[in-house]
Amino acid sequence: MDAVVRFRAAVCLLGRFPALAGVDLDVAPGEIVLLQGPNGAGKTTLLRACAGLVPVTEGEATVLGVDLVADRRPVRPLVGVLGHRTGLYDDLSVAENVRFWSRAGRSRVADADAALARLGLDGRLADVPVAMLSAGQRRRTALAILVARRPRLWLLDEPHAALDQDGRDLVDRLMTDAVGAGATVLFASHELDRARAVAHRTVTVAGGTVSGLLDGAVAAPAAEPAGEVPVA
Amino acid sequence: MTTPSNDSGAGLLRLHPDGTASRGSRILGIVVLVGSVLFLYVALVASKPDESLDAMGQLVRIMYVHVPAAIACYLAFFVTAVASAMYLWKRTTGWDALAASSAEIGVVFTALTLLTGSIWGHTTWGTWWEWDPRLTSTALMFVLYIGYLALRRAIIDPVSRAKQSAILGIIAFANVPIVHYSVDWWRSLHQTATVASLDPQIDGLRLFALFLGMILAMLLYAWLLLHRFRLEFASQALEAKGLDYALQERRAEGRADAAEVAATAAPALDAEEVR
Amino acid sequence: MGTVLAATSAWTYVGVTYGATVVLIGGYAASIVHRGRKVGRQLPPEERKWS
Amino acid sequence: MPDAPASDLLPRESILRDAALVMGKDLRIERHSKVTLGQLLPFALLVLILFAFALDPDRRILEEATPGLFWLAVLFSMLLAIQRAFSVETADGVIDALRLSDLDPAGIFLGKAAGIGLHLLVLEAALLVGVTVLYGTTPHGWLLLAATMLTATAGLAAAGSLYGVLAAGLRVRDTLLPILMLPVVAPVLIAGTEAFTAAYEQSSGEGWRWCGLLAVFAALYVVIGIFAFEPLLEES
Repeated sequence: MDAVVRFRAAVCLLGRFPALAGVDLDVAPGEIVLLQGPNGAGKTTLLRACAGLVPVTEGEATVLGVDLVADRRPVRPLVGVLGHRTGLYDDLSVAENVRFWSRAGRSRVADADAALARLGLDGRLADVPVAMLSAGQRRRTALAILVARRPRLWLLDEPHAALDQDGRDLVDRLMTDAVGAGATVLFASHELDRARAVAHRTVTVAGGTVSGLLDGAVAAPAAEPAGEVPVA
Repeated sequence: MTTPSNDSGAGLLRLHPDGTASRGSRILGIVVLVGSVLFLYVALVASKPDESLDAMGQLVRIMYVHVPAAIACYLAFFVTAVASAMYLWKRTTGWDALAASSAEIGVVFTALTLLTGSIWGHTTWGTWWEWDPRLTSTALMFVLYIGYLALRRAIIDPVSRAKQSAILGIIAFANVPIVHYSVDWWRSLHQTATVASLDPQIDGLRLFALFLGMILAMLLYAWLLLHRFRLEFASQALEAKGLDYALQERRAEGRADAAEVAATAAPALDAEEVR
Repeated sequence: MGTVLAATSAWTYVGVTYGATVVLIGGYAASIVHRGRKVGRQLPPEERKWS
Repeated sequence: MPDAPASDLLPRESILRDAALVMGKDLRIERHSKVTLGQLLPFALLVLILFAFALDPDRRILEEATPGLFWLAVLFSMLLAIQRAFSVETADGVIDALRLSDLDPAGIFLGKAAGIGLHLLVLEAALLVGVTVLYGTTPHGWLLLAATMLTATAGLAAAGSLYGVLAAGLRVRDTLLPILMLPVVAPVLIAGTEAFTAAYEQSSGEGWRWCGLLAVFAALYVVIGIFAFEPLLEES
């Protein structure tokens, strides 16, 4: 089975800022890969690029067999994204949010209810409006939506943030269970010791560039910048 | 591409090195200037005032500017709509720059139409504004396209800006006939026949003046578009140029980060082996 | 007397109209050319497609 | 294997199912937050009262201008309803979730438009009572009134949903939306006012021709919206 994620010298622009300035990355099926690097290095943009939310303007980028440069939209239903922003409706309750986003994502209602139970949200919390939840509970709700979606590729941006101790253990279990069931996980984290414990491989993101190829894979020739002296 | 040989030709053809002028635009500019002089002569001097039934006298000369300006702004917004459609199809920045330039020129011509229409209203109805259907729908169009320009200013990402303003450029133009039709119909209910009688009897030199005004407006629009397009194209190129520079800077920053991470990561890796 | 007054006021209207036209269009044209030079100066010649 | 990747996703059903899902979500948000009933409705009635201050409450003027004032109040309430409808979608990364979901953008457009349309109809019903009570007018020609309200609301909701998503992602959306929308919906104000005047004065079939114009306007914007919504959602 070829790589789930295959980036070669990929460039992504946020407005006019080249958030990703040359990414070489492979992620094999069933892997849990950790992205580490300073703030602003491009970890979030890389995850969003894999989810087809950010256009890849140069280089090659294929996720789950979908060529993101040509048309990035078909990859979206196949991935599950957990970002800093939870994508929840503040006025709806936890259960209503999970049920709406599950039906919007074409997953079954049974999976939604199972996910709620799995994340410990099926009790008193189910009918609490999301606006009144703590950051940790909001993240659990977002995780429940992701779990209900049963995506083939998990894209998690600092999944441990705002969670308490058993919340973090739960995230690690979810990741290993998902991979055990055939999914693949790519996540960014700053809690390096915990993250390394669960990750199969660590890749460094620095200044929008990544070199995370599996041994044996060939990196694309580094795209030399035009070498033009910038006009003052 | 040979750099322009600046010293050739008469002084008139010497082009400013950095400007957006070119041989073509300079010639067109000269044609427009000569045309303007001719137009002013015919419109103000040669043509007779209107002595028909409800004679407007000299005031008919205002029409020689008002009507061409109105036509020019419709042309400008039509070009914006076509360029927007072409951008959505071809996705090249040239079409986006053309749409933006034509819209801005259209807004200027619309302002001129409203201004001359208002002066015209004051001479005949004594008020600075009259709910004449053409004037009213022009005013609505004016606000809508100012909104178009505001939308362009509000979006930073060049690709997103181009795509969203292209869609608005088409929808806005699709609205012009609707607004026009409903305003005409609205005023025809209330305003009896005052508007119809006001179109002065235009013939002879007066017709020629109006005709010359229209031609001149088209040429002027073309000349303005030529320069405004090049300005837009150049400033977008400048934005993109900053991009290559930012890309180099980003990669340099990347190398620095990688070195720093490698330095800190070394001890942590050893710890991992130990476990 | 009335017609003379009317005639002069008619000519003032016409004068104001044409004056406003020249000022508006002329001012706009000047601003475009000026901005064009300012931006053109920052762009190396080969980038400019028109000259 | 409960977590096996869902290769067997439910098939993508019709656009209308997605529209119903989105509208249901909007109505449920309204049920929880009560913004339309609790804030927009009082605002609409307040506008009627302010008109009375502005137009000197000797009933002759207010009575004559009732159709126009009614639709003016609807227009201002529409702007608030659209801004509310899309501020819900631009909060906390919801737009990304919408893109990631398998909802058909045309379905999202129709769902949002239907939601806005329903809210507008509620506001219009309240305003009709308002003008009747406050301005002492008695509505006639109920069929024409109802037809006008339905077609005009469809047009306003479709155009509102389209311009709402166009302005959604922008920092200046609150100030940009009015100048983009009001010139566009001016024909709805004209047609609505004329049709209502014909209904109130029980005059000839003139009102039905204006209703026809409203229907054309609504149809045009539903079609434009279905095609233009996806690229706009993508870029907002």
